Amino acid sequence: MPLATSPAGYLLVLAIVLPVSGMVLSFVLGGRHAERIALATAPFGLAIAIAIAAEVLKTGQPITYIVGGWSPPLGIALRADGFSAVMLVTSALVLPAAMLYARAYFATPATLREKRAPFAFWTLMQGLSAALAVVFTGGDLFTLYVALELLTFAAVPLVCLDGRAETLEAALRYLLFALLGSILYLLGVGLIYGRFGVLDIALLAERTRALDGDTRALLVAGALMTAGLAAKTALFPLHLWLPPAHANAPAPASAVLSALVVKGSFFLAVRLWFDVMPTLASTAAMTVLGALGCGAILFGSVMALRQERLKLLIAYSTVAQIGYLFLVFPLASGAGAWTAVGWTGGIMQVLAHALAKSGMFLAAGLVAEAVGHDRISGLRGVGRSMPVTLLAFGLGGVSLMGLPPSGGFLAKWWLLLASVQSGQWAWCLVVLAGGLLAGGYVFRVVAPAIAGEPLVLAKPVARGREVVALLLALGAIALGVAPDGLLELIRIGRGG
Amino acid sequence: MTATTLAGLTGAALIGLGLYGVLVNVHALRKILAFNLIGSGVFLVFGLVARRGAVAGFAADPVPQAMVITGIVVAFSATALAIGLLLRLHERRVEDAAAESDNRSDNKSDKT
Amino acid sequence: MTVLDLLDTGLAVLVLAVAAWTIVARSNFAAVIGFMTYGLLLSLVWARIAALDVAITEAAIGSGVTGLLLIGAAVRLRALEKSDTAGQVGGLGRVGAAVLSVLVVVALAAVFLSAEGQGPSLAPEAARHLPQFGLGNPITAVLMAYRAIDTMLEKVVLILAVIGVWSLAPDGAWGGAPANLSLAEPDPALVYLARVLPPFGIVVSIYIAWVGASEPGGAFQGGALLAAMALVVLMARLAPAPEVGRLWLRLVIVSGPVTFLAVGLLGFAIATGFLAYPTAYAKALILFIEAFMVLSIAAMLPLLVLGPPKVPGGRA
Amino acid sequence: MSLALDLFTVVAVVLGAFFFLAGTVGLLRFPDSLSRLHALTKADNLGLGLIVLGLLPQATSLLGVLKLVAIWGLVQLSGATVAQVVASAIRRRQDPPS
Repeated sequence: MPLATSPAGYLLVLAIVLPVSGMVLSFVLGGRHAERIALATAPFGLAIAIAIAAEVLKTGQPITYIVGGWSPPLGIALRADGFSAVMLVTSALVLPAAMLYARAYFATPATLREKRAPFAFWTLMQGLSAALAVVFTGGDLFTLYVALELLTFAAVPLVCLDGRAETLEAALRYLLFALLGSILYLLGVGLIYGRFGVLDIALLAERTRALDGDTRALLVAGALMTAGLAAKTALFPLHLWLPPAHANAPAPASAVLSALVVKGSFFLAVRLWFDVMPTLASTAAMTVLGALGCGAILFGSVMALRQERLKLLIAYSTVAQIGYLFLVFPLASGAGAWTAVGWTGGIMQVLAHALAKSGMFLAAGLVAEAVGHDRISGLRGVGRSMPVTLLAFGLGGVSLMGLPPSGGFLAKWWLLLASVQSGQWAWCLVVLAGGLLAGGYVFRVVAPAIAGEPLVLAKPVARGREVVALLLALGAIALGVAPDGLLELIRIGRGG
Repeated sequence: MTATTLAGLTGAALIGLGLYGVLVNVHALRKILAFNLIGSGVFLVFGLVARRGAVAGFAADPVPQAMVITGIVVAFSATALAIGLLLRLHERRVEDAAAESDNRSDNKSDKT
Repeated sequence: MTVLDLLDTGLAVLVLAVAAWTIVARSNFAAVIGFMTYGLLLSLVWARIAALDVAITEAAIGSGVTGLLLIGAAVRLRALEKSDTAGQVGGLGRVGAAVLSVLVVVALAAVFLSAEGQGPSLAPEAARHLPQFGLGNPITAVLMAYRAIDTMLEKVVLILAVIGVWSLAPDGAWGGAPANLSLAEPDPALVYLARVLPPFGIVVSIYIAWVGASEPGGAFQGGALLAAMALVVLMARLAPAPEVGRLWLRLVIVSGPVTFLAVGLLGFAIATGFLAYPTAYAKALILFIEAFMVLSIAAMLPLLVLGPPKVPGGRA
Repeated sequence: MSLALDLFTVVAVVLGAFFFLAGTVGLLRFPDSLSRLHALTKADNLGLGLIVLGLLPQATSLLGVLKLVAIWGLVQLSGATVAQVVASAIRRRQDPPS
């Protein structure tokens, strides 16, 4: 990878500076301005993300920006490869969608200059956007630590904006897990610096490849950082914090937490094993990660089947879907011919889940608002009275199950293909079982919802918000006919 | 053994102590304290790395030292947020309990 | 073993003993006091490994400001919970936790002992460019130039923490001021201290921030000291806590990161790019940014200690 | 000359350290809080005073001398305040407000 600023490198700076400036300005002006600034900057954010993706696709290689003209290892580089680019675009789509949906939730009343929850929501969402931009473009392991903390500090308060004891408890538990995760990650960063005197990912890739001899420091660092990132990603069995936090947060917050925030730490785990230390990604270590992923798929799905509340069901489904992500470690590492397919499948799963799950959480939020509760047993006939919302939920469910045509289908198909080609049959069984279980928990909601008399709604919801949820879910379906360009983009700059 | 290695081993022991504290203590305040122990242990590891980077004429490598300074500020913010959540949670529980006993005395047992 | 070795070993044992005490102490309050002592002892360790900048930061923030925050929390919790003791998980859980912790310690110790002696270093590289800034303290150069983006983002972390803490307010109190730091009426001696000390404290904190360009010190340490002065004044109730809805307060909070960002973007026009400084003005620009960072830190640290707004404000 | 100054430094600092030790022993051994406080503040003030005095000849500049004196002054001030606050806290606990 080059260690010089690319012609379009300044785009990476803009991707970070725009949300940071928006957040700071919203904080100062407050009140209704926070909402206006958040919504006004979003299209520019999307434009920057698309420009980055287009540039990476056009040049066929990662974009780099050397901050302050100080080349690594002394200075810091920002870098975007294909994976970064698709993640930037995804977050630039999902965040504004959640914001548009949230306008009714977090409006500042005309009688007040400023209100607590809206002020916090609109500033924190922009903080989240900044944090994700740094996570996806940071080229230095310590910068990425700061990015992880940004992500935590923006995400945790979103969980408890309603101020109930239950949500405060969920937020506190989330924070404690997240802090443990970041401190373990930071410890690993220290060990790596102590071994190489370098924290730039591209330089580290060269050093670890050339390394022969003592790999002890690197292995301990890798284990600690992976454990920390797994805690932040809620990988089974470190998932305990996720269901209460994601299920109790306001729906637009749940959507971005499930769709994007957990993906941030997963993204760093991928960076670690595929870019920083690919030569140390032994079959045994990768198999352990894959096995934990399988545990997540089975445990999360079974728990989702047993939930009585819709949002908890969706949250446990997130636990399960995160499991699929970790199959990328055994299926895309090493030198086998199947790794390209495994990689594409894993990344497709990230994208499809982001869109499907945000659509489903938004839909569930609308149901809870309209009906007044989200107990699954009391939702019979809700599909008759809210067809668009239920369609959004159902289409998201189609992607989770892995039915064609959908992004979820392609993701699972490729993961299956890679595990067959590599002869790792065990993963196949779990992927298939996970799809069946997902079918079970989605139909548990959908089947009664479209049966019987239309449910009388306590409070109708705006059609525009239903459409937002539907568009996200449709996005997950549309990924099923992904153009070749997208697949090409995903593979640009792939390490390993 | 040098003062530097000793500091590094102290850091390792602090990380272990803190980890134990996070896992075994029930009260969130004590977990937060234990987190701070882990944090300072990790910073000491950076200190060890910095000191081992003392080459001709330099007392230590400034890069890890600068990272520790950044890290201390981040750790403080994390502690403040955690304490804020903890205090609010307890206030809220006290308020809820008071509201519930009010409800009971009004003979309205609406438990939601 | 020389006397110095003996002292170092004694210090390490003391640090670990106090750390262990904060974990096993029955009373939360006692554990917090233990933690503050621990922080001070730790800054001695930092001084022993030639990290004076870190030693100052650890003493000021790690022990001082964090200690105040924790003591306040312990006192308030005691008032809410009617008890000050905390239990631990059962026997089997404790054994498991101990095994895991020992495993981590052994792994780390193995790494440290396997590579004793010289390690990799960026010190010469960092020092090579110092003359072009006119800076003498390489740590300041790392924080403000080479790794400036980290420092800028870390200020954003602080702002998010302030938003997060404020967001915990009861709805009715929004726009108002946080509650008083001390529950009881302040002692006359403390009030006297709060009148006498701040002028000295302000001079010293400006000195520490200024001297950071060439010697141990800098914006963090200066800002933390200024924050401590603000906290002493608040504890003595000589000035009320500020209302969170005030525009001036918010401007002070963001002044550091905004200046950093603005100078960073200016780099596109007057230097080679984002967060780059033109050689002729490098030192001036760095000191300019640091001045506002001192202000931001001095505002944010006390606000994080004060907690969310509690008292309804004039213009909610 | 410099030998005499060095000797002065050594003697003063050792004496100062002795007073710190004495203060700590007092803190541990004295029966009640007020006399412990007394032992601690008195001995520590004297100890610090001697150490600062002993270090003065070692200062290389006027600024160094000023810093040492400032340290002594600030510790005096904060020590006195803390002693006062602790003492009145003890008094409040002994005779509760009527």
